[in-house]
Amino acid sequence: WDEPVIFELSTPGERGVFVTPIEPGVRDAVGDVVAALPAGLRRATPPALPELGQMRVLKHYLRLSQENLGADLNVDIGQGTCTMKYSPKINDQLIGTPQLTAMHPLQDPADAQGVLEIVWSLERMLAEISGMDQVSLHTQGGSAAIWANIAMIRAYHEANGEGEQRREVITTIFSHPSNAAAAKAAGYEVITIFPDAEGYPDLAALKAALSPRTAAIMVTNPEDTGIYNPAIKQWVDAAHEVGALAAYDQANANGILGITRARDAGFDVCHFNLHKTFSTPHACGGPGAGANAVSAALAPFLPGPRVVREVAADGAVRFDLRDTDARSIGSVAPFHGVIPNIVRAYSWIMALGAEGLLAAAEIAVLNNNYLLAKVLEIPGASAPYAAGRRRIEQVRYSWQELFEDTGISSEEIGIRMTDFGMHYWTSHHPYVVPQPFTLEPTESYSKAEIDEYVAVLAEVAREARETPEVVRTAPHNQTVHHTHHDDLDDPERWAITWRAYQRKYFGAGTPASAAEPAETAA
Amino acid sequence: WDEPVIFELSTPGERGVFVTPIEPGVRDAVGDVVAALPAGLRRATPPALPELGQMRVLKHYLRLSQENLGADLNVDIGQGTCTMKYSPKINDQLIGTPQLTAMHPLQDPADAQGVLEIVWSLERMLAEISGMDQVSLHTQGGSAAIWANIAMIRAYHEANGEGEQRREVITTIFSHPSNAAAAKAAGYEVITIFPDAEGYPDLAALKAALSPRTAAIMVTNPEDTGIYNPAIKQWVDAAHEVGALAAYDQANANGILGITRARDAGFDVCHFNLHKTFSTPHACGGPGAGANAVSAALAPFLPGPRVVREVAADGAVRFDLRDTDARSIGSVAPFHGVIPNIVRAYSWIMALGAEGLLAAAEIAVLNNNYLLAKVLEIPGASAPYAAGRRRIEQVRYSWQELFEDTGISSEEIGIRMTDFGMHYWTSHHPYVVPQPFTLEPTESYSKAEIDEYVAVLAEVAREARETPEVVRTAPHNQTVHHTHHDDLDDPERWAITWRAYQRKYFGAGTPASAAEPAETAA
Amino acid sequence: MNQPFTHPYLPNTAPDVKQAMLDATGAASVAEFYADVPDELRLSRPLDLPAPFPAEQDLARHVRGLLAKNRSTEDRLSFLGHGTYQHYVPAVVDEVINRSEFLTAYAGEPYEDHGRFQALFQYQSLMAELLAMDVVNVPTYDGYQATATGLAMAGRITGRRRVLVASDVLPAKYSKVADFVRVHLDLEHVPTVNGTADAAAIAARLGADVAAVWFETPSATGAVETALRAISDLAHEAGAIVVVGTDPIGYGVLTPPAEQGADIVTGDIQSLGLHQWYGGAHGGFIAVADDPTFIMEMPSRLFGLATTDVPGEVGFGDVAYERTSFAQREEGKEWVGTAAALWGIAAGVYLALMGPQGMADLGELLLARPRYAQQRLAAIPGVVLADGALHLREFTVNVAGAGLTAEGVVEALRREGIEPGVVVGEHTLLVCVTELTSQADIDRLAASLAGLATAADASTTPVTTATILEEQNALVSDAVLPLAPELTQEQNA
Amino acid sequence: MNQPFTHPYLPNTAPDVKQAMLDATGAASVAEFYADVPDELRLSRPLDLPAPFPAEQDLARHVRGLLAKNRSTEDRLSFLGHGTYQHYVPAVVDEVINRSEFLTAYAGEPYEDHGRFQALFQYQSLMAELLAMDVVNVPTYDGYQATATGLAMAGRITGRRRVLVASDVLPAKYSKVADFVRVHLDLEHVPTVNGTADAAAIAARLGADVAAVWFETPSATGAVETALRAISDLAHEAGAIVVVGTDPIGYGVLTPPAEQGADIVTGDIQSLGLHQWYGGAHGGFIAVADDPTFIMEMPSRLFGLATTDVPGEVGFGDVAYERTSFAQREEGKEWVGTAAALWGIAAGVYLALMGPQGMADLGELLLARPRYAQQRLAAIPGVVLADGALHLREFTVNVAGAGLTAEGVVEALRREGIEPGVVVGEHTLLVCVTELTSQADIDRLAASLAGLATAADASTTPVTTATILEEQNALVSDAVLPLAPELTQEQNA
Repeated sequence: WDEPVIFELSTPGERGVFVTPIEPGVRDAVGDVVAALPAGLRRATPPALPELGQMRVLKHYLRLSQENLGADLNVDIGQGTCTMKYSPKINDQLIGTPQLTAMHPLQDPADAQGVLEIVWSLERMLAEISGMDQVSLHTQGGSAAIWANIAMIRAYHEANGEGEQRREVITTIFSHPSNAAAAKAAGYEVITIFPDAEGYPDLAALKAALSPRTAAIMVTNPEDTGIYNPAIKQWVDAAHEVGALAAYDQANANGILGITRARDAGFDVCHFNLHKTFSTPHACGGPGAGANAVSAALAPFLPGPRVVREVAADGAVRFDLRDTDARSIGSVAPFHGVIPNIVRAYSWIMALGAEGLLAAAEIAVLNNNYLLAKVLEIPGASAPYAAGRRRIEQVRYSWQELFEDTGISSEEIGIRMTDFGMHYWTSHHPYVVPQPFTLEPTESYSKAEIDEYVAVLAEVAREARETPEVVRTAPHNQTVHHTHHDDLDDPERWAITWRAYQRKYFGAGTPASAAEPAETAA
Repeated sequence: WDEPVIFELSTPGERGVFVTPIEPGVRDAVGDVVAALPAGLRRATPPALPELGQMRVLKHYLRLSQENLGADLNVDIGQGTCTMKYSPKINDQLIGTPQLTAMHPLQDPADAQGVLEIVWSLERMLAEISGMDQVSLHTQGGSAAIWANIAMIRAYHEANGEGEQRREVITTIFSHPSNAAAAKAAGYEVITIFPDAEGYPDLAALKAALSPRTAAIMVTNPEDTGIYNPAIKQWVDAAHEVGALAAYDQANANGILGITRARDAGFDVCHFNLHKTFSTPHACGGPGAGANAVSAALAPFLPGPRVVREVAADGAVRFDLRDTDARSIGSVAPFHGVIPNIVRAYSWIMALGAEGLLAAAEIAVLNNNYLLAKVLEIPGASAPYAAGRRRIEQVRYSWQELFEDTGISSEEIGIRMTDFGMHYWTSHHPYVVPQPFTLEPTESYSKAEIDEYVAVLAEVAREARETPEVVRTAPHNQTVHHTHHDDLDDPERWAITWRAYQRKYFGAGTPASAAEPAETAA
Repeated sequence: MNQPFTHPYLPNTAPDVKQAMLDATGAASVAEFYADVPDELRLSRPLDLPAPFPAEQDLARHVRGLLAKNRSTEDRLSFLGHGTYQHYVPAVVDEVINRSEFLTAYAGEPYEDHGRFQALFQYQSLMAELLAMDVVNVPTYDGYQATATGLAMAGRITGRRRVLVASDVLPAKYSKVADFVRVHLDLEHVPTVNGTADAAAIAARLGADVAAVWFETPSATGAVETALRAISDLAHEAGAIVVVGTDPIGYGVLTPPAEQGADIVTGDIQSLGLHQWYGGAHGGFIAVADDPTFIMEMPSRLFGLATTDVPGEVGFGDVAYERTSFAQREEGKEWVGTAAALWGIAAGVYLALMGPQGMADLGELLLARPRYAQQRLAAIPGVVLADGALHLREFTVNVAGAGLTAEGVVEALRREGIEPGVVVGEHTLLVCVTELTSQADIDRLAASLAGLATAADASTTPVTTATILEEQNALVSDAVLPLAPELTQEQNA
Repeated sequence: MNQPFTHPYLPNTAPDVKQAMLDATGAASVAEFYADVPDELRLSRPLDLPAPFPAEQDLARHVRGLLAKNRSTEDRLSFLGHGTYQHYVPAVVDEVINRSEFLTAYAGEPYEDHGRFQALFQYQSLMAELLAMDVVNVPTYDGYQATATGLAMAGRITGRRRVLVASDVLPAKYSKVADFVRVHLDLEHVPTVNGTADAAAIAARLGADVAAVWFETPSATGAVETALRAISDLAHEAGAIVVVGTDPIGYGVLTPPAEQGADIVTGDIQSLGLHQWYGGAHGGFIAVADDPTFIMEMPSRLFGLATTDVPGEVGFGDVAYERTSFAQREEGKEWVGTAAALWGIAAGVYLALMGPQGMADLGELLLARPRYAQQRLAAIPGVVLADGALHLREFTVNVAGAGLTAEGVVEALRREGIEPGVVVGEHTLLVCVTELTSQADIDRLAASLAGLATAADASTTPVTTATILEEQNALVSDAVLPLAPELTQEQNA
């Protein structure tokens, strides 16, 4: 499809959907409420939204959808760190009922027993999976959960009178950048530890950085390299020794479900991404869902409201909502979290059980190590760090050798991959590994699919050596062609909305007829 | 996508979905029921169905879906006679409730009041739209409804003792071929009337064909040419004069809703296609839904069971099911018809009302005449018959002139159209019009979309003159390439199933590894 | 309602566009386009239809309000079968058939609608494996039509008229088939014995004028025909064709008819991934060997695999299109039209998900749980099984001995939220048990029925075994069916 | 359960494949891959989780059984708002966001995920028209976060700490914002007068240390701020930034804040095409002018339009990516991560369907029906409106004069299947009326409440106007909210 921007499809007078009419009885009683608006409060000109018939709106967005490559359609292992696993369709079907979609969060809890039971049960299951005591499901994504982690840590130290003293947070370079960013947003100084010569998190460097000023360590494990930190308990112990808390980013938990648990390593707080490990769909970038799990010591600081289970004298079970006390960090989001994803994650766990979660982890790790063996057979590809060791659920690879040989970058390879219907993520903060690419096959892809993905990687690497122009000028087979992204970093030329584009490129109010900038850019 | 046939994706041991286990209590009570099967009744070798994980099955079919061009995605006006209108998404959403999907047809009618009311109401609305007395919604498609028409006509004449005498059915060449075919299947001789010099149905020819042997005339109006037969009442009157019945194929009713009605022209029986005129989706070729509407005289012959509305003494309304009497043609299909489509059609009418149906018809006719004007501007295109007259809702055009100039056939043009994301139907039984193409824009497409379609037609016509090889070697931009359809008419080479393909091309049981036929084709 | 009238479904009601289009045609008004419609045929008033709901939210509220009056088999405990069955539909099936691309496409060509051709070719192929036959059609309307056409094919191939009906047939199906073929064929029902075909009686009636022997397995009572091979051999000796009507749900464990001598195997696919839809979701299949004699008599479309210009690539298209009424009008075989393609895609997805092991597991369950239900119900004093046949999914019980009528049982149990089965005789109830009917559900039915039997105990006269057997034998010809009384009439015709 | 363990979600549990893959890695067993996990950290037992439902039909029955315990706002007559609203969601919105391609994609690139970039660029653009601002972000989590970030931006831009809170704020939102910004900003609530901002009091508190004046419009009580322009001018004179939290649902008829002086407009998109989802479907927007000073302080992704190698074609990509935490870690602006993209697509589809006329019609309705409800409720003896402000969609009533408490009203009306509103004071109820609340629904509420008032009449002491006004003014600081008591604590901090 060569589908225009929706504003270009507008025809005056077309309607997409009607609003129900105001009843004559209401109109008679209230008069013309718009005319009666106070001066200046009635909008002078209608918003310049497009006008389209319903079928054309549908067609437009269906075509756009076909220009998108969901995990349901491709072998989505090129988006390492993202755990692109299968989101079972039955879970989407189950949540579609009005008994969930049409629930208001302030209804009588007696009318919400089903959803409350699911929230409560998922909290308990995640407590068991992490070894922690209490769980909150309020946040909408992993980074929001990281924020909740640091907000609780901050409140904890303040409650202990150490708020002013502990002003530093320590993380590692292969932990998700939001750990550093959220700590900064919460007012902390951030110290970043780099790996040792072997590629493992550097325990000595950590110990050197720790001090009574340390509020917390915030680390991912396994890191985005797929390397499990064998000294993780020593890390936690070292933090505890200086009175700091240990926060565990479990975004990469997919390979260790049922194998090892956060609390067993001594962590005080951790979070999961339900949209990674627990299969809820990624939705083009959210909503995801975060789960914060904490030890008993941190439980009073959890956000509220809390779902509680009460057993009456006659054995009747009832779920209710309870406010938190003054130590809580309060509200981190509206109401109770991303309910559709909470029900999906609950359903996913209930489809697998303990044995199934363990199998999922083991197959994810098997797939990853199988993939590792295959990728290392491609000339020019390597897996830096921890040479010869196994990895958990993903590997950060490098095309450095291929780049040196051919000048073709990892980003160019990624763009060329799209021509084969494959997704390959080119954003790998931080760029510590040169020419990086990160693959995470999860448990969802068959051997045949993994083989197919590797075959395409190998083919593009071959092209890089034999016909580099083909790679360099990609994409060749997409709905859009090579895009001039340098426009997007220039305030004079960037266009973040259609109206800004019209104004900057064509002069305000002039309709678009070509994509060349006007001489008189505002 | 270059998606294999699903059998090629099989991996032994993979599972797509589990069946619920048989309870231990059941197993204990009944023993091994499979082992206990009588000799010869236990299947010796399992069916060779493929074995795939759930996500791979989903991915396979989603990819196939993207290789299909639904009306939701294209400007589907090239499928003339098919009335490819918008099927509102709200209607799909409304029917998805278990209150409809999980209803069994033999439940207590008291538990089925909603669905019965909808069936009854739709029957009444279609009675009003056609002017007829009674309606049945039992059939699954237009041709099945045609069968019901002729079955009722047959029963009617038999009930009147004229079954043996009336052995002929008269139709026109531009009526749908199923009228001829169903009449033949019902045991009748079929007489086909060709148009007069002007392209109108030939009344004189009809009168010559009518006789006491005539059981019925079965005609479409407007015909597939888009021409409304101005003498339609005279046709019906002439039939009645010889004691024959008049059956009206209203597949092409979309342009005359609220304008003129079957009964007003004297017809005894007619049918609608709910999947054409009343917006239910075409579903790759069904299920559609047929509606048979009849005069009071034919009502006793309608298929059963019938939905009835009863008003109790206290005014309470109740819907119930009633068996038909001995004159009925009996059952024509299981139970009550294609319920999902009945509810969709009901919803569509209720979204529009009388004013909306009339507007739909008028806009469909406006669109068609606008399109006609545009198409006739393309050199090489013509609209045979009824020169200079307006058409109703579609037009059968001809590329004869272009063909004579260039040697490019209508079929080749159609295949080339697909490269532009446009659908264009190449099957136009009967091939009376040379190099035919039939366009029906319905009321659903905007002027801009119609303009776009015509622009592509004009472009391909230009290519036919200037770069005919491009047209002749199309498709150039599809997921599959020029296919050797001559294989499909050769019993030695046709392969109607994967197992037959394996046997014929590779020898039984040998897995496929190439698409060349084996020397030893069975 | 709104002036000028506009609507979200009708983009060109937008006044400016409408006028521009009129101008382009040179017409002053839309009325000009209707010049060929005589004034006397014009409707001079608005259609008399209910006031509409142009706002989608109002429409939704209206229709949801109507449907909310229904109580489904999720609200009731249902043992109803009799042609429409309650099976589990995996979510992936619904996901696929609700894709806009499949739902709203129609008669596309092999190129831009490659997906439809492949999906339906795969449906044919998957069914072919289940049925162990080489040729399966693109679905026709339903199992009724499939069997009717299968018999008509047998008539055309043999040039004979007589059809021996060997099994008990659903009355409505019998009605449809009888009216469909009666110009060409004469149906003769051969009464069943103990639920299944009477081999001796059939042998006695076979002759050179018999076009076909028609089996239903499972039959209208859920009985599996066990003598199919033996009777097929006899039929073939007489030059007759064996036509089977079946539900393919059991062939993960049961030997398919093709391996027992059947020539034309027909049936319904509703069980394979389609919801019940109040009986509104059926599709029919016709399967034959890869033999042009049979194939050329099939009216339906047949999608075939073909090579393309690219080596190794496969494409699809219509096999032997010239058979069809599209090509031949009345000279084609019956007719072909919009039928049930999407349901075929659904059945294909279902079989792909189930795989051989899923179909084996399900087949076993559909033997085991009904057997358990038979045991539980027959343990109730006065309740007996109506026959001793092997049953898949459905069976009949006679409640006369408990002093009950079938109608009475239904009426009483409906008050408890149970649909105990379909009344198929004064004292006979057809009970259906699927993977959605748990052991606990069966136990609940048994307990409720036992309660009724006890209640009825004191006040009734005993019923002899003779009356029970009599009713059983009369099952088909005297069926007391709520919705299909045509049977008597048709069978006597 | 099954031995060896296999599962439909785990294709490589198929035993032969699993072994082949192990062989390819040279590992004897999966355990080898965990060599780096110390034994002391290994879980030596299975996880203690409930028994699962591996068969999809059993899982579906289990989860549906749980959800069937819910009674939704389709089963109850709901006047609940307070941050989550009951609006009609057109079917096309759900169709689009449930497309597998959108639902299951993630962080795709501008090429293979062109559709996502365009859909979100369009969302930004459609919101921009509604808000009359040139820059809108890819959605952040929710309106709480959006406003918190908007205030933090104002702090970073001005280098000041004081924030004047001009309007009544939802307590939970206040809690979130306060905890989020407290390291950087000090919030000061300026009590409202008659439901809206007290211009004089704000003017008195403005100074060179004020980073921002924060408005909510509609406010926590549904009051529309009418003096935004005047106070904005004052704020700007003091060098402060005007930050607005809003719900954009009314801007088909109401003047958007940007045209009244707002610099940073933030809010929630749940009203624009998202179901209520028990409060689980929110997304936040931040809108600013096309000014790098503001844009470079935004943490979220911003999708922009760009030219491509093909003349006339437009492509998309990230604007000023180097701002973000993805690029800069702790040196970025706050952080960016998975937030609410799909909800943004939904809101875009919603606005495209509604168009200018739909939004105008809806805006009018959301003024008219609540006004009608105010009239009906205020006509009940003893029930008074808590303020005289202009209200959109929500308003508060005080029931003290009728001898009732707000909790008492809720408790009594729930017994009739009505959720009459949210308790926001001992005698104050927040009532929400939308396009899904018909005149008849409002009449029903009024009748029920009138019935209660009558019942209470005899047994209560009269309440003076003074107490009513007192409660009204205490609405925010003393809120008796069932779920968000943090407010008091935070505001007093």
